Amino acid sequence: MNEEYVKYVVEAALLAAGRPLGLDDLTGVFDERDGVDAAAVRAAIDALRADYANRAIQLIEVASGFRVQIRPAFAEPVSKLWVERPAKYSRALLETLALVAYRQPITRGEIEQIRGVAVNPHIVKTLLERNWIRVVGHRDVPGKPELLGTTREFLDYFGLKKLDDLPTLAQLRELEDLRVQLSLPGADAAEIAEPAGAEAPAAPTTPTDAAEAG
Amino acid sequence: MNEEYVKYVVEAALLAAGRPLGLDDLTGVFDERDGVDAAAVRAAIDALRADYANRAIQLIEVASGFRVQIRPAFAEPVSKLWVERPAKYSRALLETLALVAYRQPITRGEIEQIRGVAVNPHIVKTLLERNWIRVVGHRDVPGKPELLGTTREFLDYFGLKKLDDLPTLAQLRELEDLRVQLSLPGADAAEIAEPAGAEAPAAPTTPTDAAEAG
Amino acid sequence: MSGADEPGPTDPQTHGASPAQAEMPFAVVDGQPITVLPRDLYIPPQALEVFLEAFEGPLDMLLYLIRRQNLDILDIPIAEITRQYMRYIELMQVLQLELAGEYLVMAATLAEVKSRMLLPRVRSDESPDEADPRAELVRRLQEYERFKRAAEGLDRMPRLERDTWVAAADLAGRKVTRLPPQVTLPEMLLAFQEVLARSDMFAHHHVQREALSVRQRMTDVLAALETREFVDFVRLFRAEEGRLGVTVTFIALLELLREGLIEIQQSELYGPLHVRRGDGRSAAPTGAQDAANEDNLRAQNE
Repeated sequence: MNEEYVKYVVEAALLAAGRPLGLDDLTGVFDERDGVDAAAVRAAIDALRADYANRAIQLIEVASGFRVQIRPAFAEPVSKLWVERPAKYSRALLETLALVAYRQPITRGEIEQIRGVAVNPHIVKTLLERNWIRVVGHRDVPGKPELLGTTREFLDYFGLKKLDDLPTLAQLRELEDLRVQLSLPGADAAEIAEPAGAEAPAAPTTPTDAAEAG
Repeated sequence: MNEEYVKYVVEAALLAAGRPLGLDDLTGVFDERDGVDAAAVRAAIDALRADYANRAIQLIEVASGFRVQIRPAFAEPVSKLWVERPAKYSRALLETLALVAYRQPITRGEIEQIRGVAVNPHIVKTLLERNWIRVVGHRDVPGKPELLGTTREFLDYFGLKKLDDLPTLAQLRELEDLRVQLSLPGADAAEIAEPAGAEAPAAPTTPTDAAEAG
Repeated sequence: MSGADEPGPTDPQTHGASPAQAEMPFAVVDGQPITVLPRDLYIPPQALEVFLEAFEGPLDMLLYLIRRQNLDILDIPIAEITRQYMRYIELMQVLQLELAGEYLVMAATLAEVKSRMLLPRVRSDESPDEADPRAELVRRLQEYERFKRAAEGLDRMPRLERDTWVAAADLAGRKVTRLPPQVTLPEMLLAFQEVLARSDMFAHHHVQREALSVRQRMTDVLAALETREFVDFVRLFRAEEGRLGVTVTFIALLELLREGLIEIQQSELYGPLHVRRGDGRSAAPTGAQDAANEDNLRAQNE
């Protein structure tokens, strides 16, 4: 089968589908007689990636497959197509989502424990409705609280292939480590404290600023 | 403004919009300071058209503006992304098929005689289209009814090397044993019976089904 | 730039960081930085409400107090932080903001840690952390801060509909491919079994073995005789199939002959035989009805 043909059909399929496509979906598009296998499709994907290198679109792999999307660097002009501003999510929602993502499976109680405040039921409802989180089971303790986890849609939405692709969580520093560090000059530039200078003024101000800072 | 930049932003806008875009929409995407006017956008569109010349996508102008679409010549492979889940074959079809297999060459009249009901022409048509049966001749009686027989594809589909591999009538008599022997998979039946009508986006298992069929 | 030791006014980094432990100005009024809230409210209550509501709970507020002063989270001056925290709590109460219970719980925790800090400390080498009354509070603050940062990180990630959009092209006149249903062999056999049970042919069936190979061969021979041309009789046999194969073909030919589906001609005595499709002159059954009867008959005979 002509490589160019395979490449262009793969491109057309990705653009027509409106959803991420797996290798199975993409090989399934070809006639069996054409003998286009997963390897040929992969080669086509790589070729398209190279074609798009300098363009405003890009081909990425997310949890449910491959998709073509607008390169985030071009978000500014493209976003002008829509009058409405994209949804901003509150810190409370993002913190809850982050806890579910990094600590799953996790109960509401455990989220409350870490955040130090009650979980707003609206937030959990919103996350469930957006299909970013789901109930994955129940913890075997009195009350059988629901265990929450993230979904494939969550990964797709944030352009991730797997959970491991999330930025790594900062490490906890031990109280004792610090006493040692503090005795050394310049030791206060440890990881958590690192953006402290920028953090202090940015944190409170107004809710709008807080959201933008995030 | 860099012509390449204008071209790629126009492309990204057309692909992201999900609707045809007019010249106004497209010029509006650029920062005013960039001084990208309708003429520049038109030039970008012409350049994109040329870029797409040999591809499976094309840029066309419709009443409400410009849009990128799949070239009609490529609609056929791309359409395979939307697959309808199969319904289950009727009992009548399976009986007809079994009679053709065991009694070939056989006419419709003979099938009707044994089954005690008229053969639905759709059933024979379906079996012929599926390439499981074929017309092998005509019986030399008034009306010259078609004689039906099974095909090599029929044997392949059911994993038979030759017709003799089908259980004999004597074996078929012990139906209860047969059920056990062939370990009639309840799971398979359930899979076949899955709701029809769901389109491919909801049915990512389609290629697997096809593979199982082979 | 006025001088090397005089930080430029446009450099916020040095501006904010210079006196390490000094409070960040809470507000700037007439160019004067205000670091301590006056007793009388000088900020419009609404602005303060917005300010206070920006906290995501007591941990967030504590973290703010600590970060605001560039303090190290692991070495919090607990007395001072507690004093500031209480001031905010009072303010929230004055403003009659809905004060979540968690804020008061935290106030109590801070008071307790403060009082324990005043007691003489016994430091054991085995568990130094337990010796510091602040340890649990610090652990919670750190843990919260990790996820606060994780949330910020999440928010920075390019996401659909804000930083990127799925690229899509129209497919006009899209049609849905219908997959043919799947059938398993047992399904078909069960269907056949049912037909047999329904028709009486099953009851009259006396022969043990259904000669399916003969039936298949009948179909194959008919297919080979597609045109009405004569074919050499011997060409229908394949020697490589052996005695059994030849027999099967022969029986199939006899059966086809009996059904009038083929005719065999011999132009001269002992001459070669030729086979072609029947032309209707043979002793074939004369109707579907008869054909079916014949079928039943055959079933009995087999």
